[in-house]
Amino acid sequence: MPIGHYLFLSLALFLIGAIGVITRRNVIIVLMSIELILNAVNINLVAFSRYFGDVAGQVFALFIIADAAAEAAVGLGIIIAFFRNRETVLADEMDLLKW
Amino acid sequence: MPPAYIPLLLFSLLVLAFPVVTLIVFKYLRPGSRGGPAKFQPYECGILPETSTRGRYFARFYIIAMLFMILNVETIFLFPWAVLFRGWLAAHLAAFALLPMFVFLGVLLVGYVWLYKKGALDLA
Amino acid sequence: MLDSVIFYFFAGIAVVSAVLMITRRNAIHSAIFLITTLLATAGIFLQLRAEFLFISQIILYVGGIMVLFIFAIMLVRLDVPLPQIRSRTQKWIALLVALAVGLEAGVVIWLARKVPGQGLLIPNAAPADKLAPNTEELAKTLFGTYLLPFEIASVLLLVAMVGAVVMAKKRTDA
Amino acid sequence: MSPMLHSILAFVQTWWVELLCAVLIVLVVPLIAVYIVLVERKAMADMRARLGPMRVGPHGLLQPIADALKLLFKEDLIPDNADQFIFWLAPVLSMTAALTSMGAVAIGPWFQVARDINIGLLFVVGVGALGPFGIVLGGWASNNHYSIIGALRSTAQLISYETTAGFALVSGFLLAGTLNVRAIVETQRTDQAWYVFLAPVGFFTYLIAWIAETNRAPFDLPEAESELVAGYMTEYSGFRWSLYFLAEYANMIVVASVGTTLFLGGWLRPFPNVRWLAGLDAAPTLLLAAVGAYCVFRAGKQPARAQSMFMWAVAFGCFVVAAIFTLALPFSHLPLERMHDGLYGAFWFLLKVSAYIYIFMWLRFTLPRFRFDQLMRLGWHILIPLALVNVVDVGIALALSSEFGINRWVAMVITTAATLGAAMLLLHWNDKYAAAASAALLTDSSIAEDTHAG
Repeated sequence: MPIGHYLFLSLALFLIGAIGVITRRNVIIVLMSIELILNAVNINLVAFSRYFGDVAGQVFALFIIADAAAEAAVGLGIIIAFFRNRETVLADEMDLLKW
Repeated sequence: MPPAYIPLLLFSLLVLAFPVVTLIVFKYLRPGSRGGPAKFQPYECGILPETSTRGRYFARFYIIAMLFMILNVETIFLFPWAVLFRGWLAAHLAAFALLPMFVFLGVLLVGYVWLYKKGALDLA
Repeated sequence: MLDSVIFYFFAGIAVVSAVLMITRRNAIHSAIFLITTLLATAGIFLQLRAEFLFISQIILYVGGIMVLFIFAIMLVRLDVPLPQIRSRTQKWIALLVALAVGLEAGVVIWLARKVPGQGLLIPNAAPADKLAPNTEELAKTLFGTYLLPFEIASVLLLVAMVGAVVMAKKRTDA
Repeated sequence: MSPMLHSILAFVQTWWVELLCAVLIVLVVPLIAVYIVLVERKAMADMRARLGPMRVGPHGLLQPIADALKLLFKEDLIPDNADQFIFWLAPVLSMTAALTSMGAVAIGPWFQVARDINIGLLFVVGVGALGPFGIVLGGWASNNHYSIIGALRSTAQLISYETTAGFALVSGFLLAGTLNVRAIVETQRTDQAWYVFLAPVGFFTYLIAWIAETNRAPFDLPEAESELVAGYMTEYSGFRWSLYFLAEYANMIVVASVGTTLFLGGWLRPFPNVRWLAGLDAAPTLLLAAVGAYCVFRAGKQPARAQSMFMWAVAFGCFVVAAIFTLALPFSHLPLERMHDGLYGAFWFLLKVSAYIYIFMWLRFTLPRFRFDQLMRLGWHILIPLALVNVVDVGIALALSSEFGINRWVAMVITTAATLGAAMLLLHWNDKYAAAASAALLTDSSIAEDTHAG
C-alpha cells in the first residue's frame, strides 16, 4: 500500500472537517468537525510512523488524542455555560466576550 | 491488516449480522399488529405526556462524563507503564519505574482532591 | 490485494460518514456518523500495525469524547432539528476554498511521487512480521525519549478538568 | 481467479480454529446467556424455598427456548415521533458491543478468535466501551420521560464504574507484565500464584465495578421496576427488548471470563504442583459421568414421554463428552496433545467462569438495591480512589519484593494493609462529608440551583 493513499485519505478528511467548521452555524457541530480534523492529522502521523518504522509518530498521535479530550471537555463546558445563560448555541449569536 | 486480526474482523461482521438479520427476518414472519393509536403513545404509567421529552437535564451528568473522559485518558497512559513495569524491575530500575507514574498520578490526584472539596462530586 | 480491499473499505466508510456528519441537521445523527468515522479510522490504524493506537482510539475517542458530546447535545436540547437558516453564499465559498486547497495539495502529493530524486523519501513499508510488539515498543519510546511530554500531559488534563468544572458549575447570575 | 482461491484456502488452512471458534461463539453465547437466565431463576427460587420454572420441559429446562420463541414472535412496536433509525440501531449496537468483546477471550489454550494479538484483554475493555452508547441512544430515541432519565442515570453509573474497572485491570497487568491473554495465563503458571492472591483488593474492586457495569444486582437501579418502570428499556418490546437482555448476560459472561483470565489463572488447574492433589486431572470425567448417571436415574421418573426422552438425550451428551475426556487422557502423546490441553483447559476455565457468575447471582438475591446518590457516591468517592491507591500499592509491592528481596507474600500483605487503611480513611471522609452535606441541606433553605436533581 503506497503511502500516497493514506495522505489522500487524511487530506479528504481534513477538507471535510474544514468545510464543516466553516459552514455549520451550530457550535457543537463545529467542535465535532475539529475532532474530525484532529483525526485526519492522526492518520498522517501513523502512516508516516509506519513507513519510516519509527514509533514516535504513534506516541505523538496518542498525545493528540489526550489533547483532543482536554479540548472537548473545556470547549463543551464553555458551550453549556453559554447555553444556560443565553439559551442559544448558534455561533453567530455568540458575540459577547463576557456574559 | 495483521493476519491475527482478520478472523476478528470477520467475527465482528458475523456478530453484527446476527441481530440485524434476526430483526429483519422476524419482522415479516410476525403476525400483523392490531390496535389503535393509544398503543403507540409512550408508556408513562398511564399519564399522557404533555411536554416533549427533550427537556433540559442538569449539568451534573456533564461533569461526570467529563471526569470519566479525563480519568480514561489517565488509564490509557497507565497501560503502557504497567506492561513495562516488570521489565524495569528485572533491570533494577525500581526508582525509574515508580517515579514518573507517581508524578503523573499525583498531579491528577490534586485535581481530584480539589473536585472533592469543591463538591463537584456530590451527585445527590 | 487484501490490504487494499480493507483500506478502501475503511476509507470509504470514513469519508462517506464524515460527509454525512457535517450535512445532518439533527446533532445526534451527526454524532453517530462521527462515531462511525472514528471507528473506520481505528480500522485504518489497525491496518498500519498501530494496535495500541487502534484500541486507545476506541476507548478514548469513541468511548470517552463521543459520550461527552452526546451528553452535551442532550443537555443543550439541541436534538430538536433547528431551523437551519444557512446562508447560501457562505456554503459555496467554503466549498470553493476547500476544493482549491484540495486540488493544490493533491497535485503536490501526486507530483512528489513522479519526480525521481526529489520525491518524498519514503521507503516501502517495513516487512510486517519483523515489527516489534506494538504496545511494548510504544511504551519504551513513551517512557524513554518522551517522558517530559508525558508529565506535561497530566498537567494539561488537570487544567482541563478544573476549567471544565468551573465552566459547568458557573452560576447563571442573569 | 485461482490465485485468489489459493490465498483464501491457505488462509483458512492456518486459521480454521479461529474461524470455527468465531462461528461457535456467535451461535452458542446467546444460547448460554438465555440458559443463565433459567439458572438464575432456579437458584433464586431455590434460595426462597420454591421451585422456579417447572412447566416447560423437565424441571423447566426448555423454558428459555420457549421464552426466546415467544419474544421472537411478539410484536415490537416503535412509539410515534420516536427516532426510527436510532430506535432500531441502539439495541443492535448494545448487542454487537457485548458479543464482539467475546472475541479476544481465550476459553482454552487453543480456543480463541484472536490468537496472540498484542493487545489481548484491552480489546475486550475497548469494545465494551461501546456499551453505554446502546443505552443512551436507546433511552433518548424512545421519546419517553422515564427512558431518558433512566438512560442518563444508567450511563452515568456505567461511566463512573468503568474507570474503577480500568484501574483494577491496570493492577492486574502490573503483575502480568503483558496484555496478551495467553502470556498472562503463562506468567501466572510460572509465578506459581494466581493474581487474585497477589492483588486481592484489585480483584475485589474489579468484581464490584463490573457488577455495576452490567447493571446488575445491588446496582440495577436504572432498570428497577419500582423506580423508573424499566429505565431505558421502557418502550422496547419483543425481540428488540430481548436484545438488550442478551447484551446484559453476554456482558456478564465476558466480564466473568476476563476476571478469570486475569485474576483466577485462566485455564490452569488449581494446585498444579501439589502432589497428592494430582487426582484433580480426572475431575472432568468423574463430574460428567456423575451428571450423566443422575440424568439416567431421573429419566425413568419423568411423567411425560417427551421429558424422559429429553433426559436421555442430556445423559447421552454427558457420557459422550466424558468418553472424549477419558479417550484424550491416555492418548495424550498422540497429536491429540493440543486437543487434550484444549479440552482440559476449557473445562477448568468454564468451571471458574460459572463460579464467578454464581457470585453475581448470589449477590443479586441477597443485597437490597442502592439509591442513586449512594451508588454514585460509592463510585466516585470511594471506589475510584481505592482502585488508584491499589495500583500504586501493587507497584510498590513488586518493587519491594524485587529490589529489597522481601518475600513477595510479605510485601503483598504490607501493601494490602496500607490499601485497606486508605480505604478506611476514604470511608471516614465520606461519612464526615455526607453528614456535613445533609446538615447543610437542612439548614440552608435555598436548595442548589438545579432544583430538579436526579
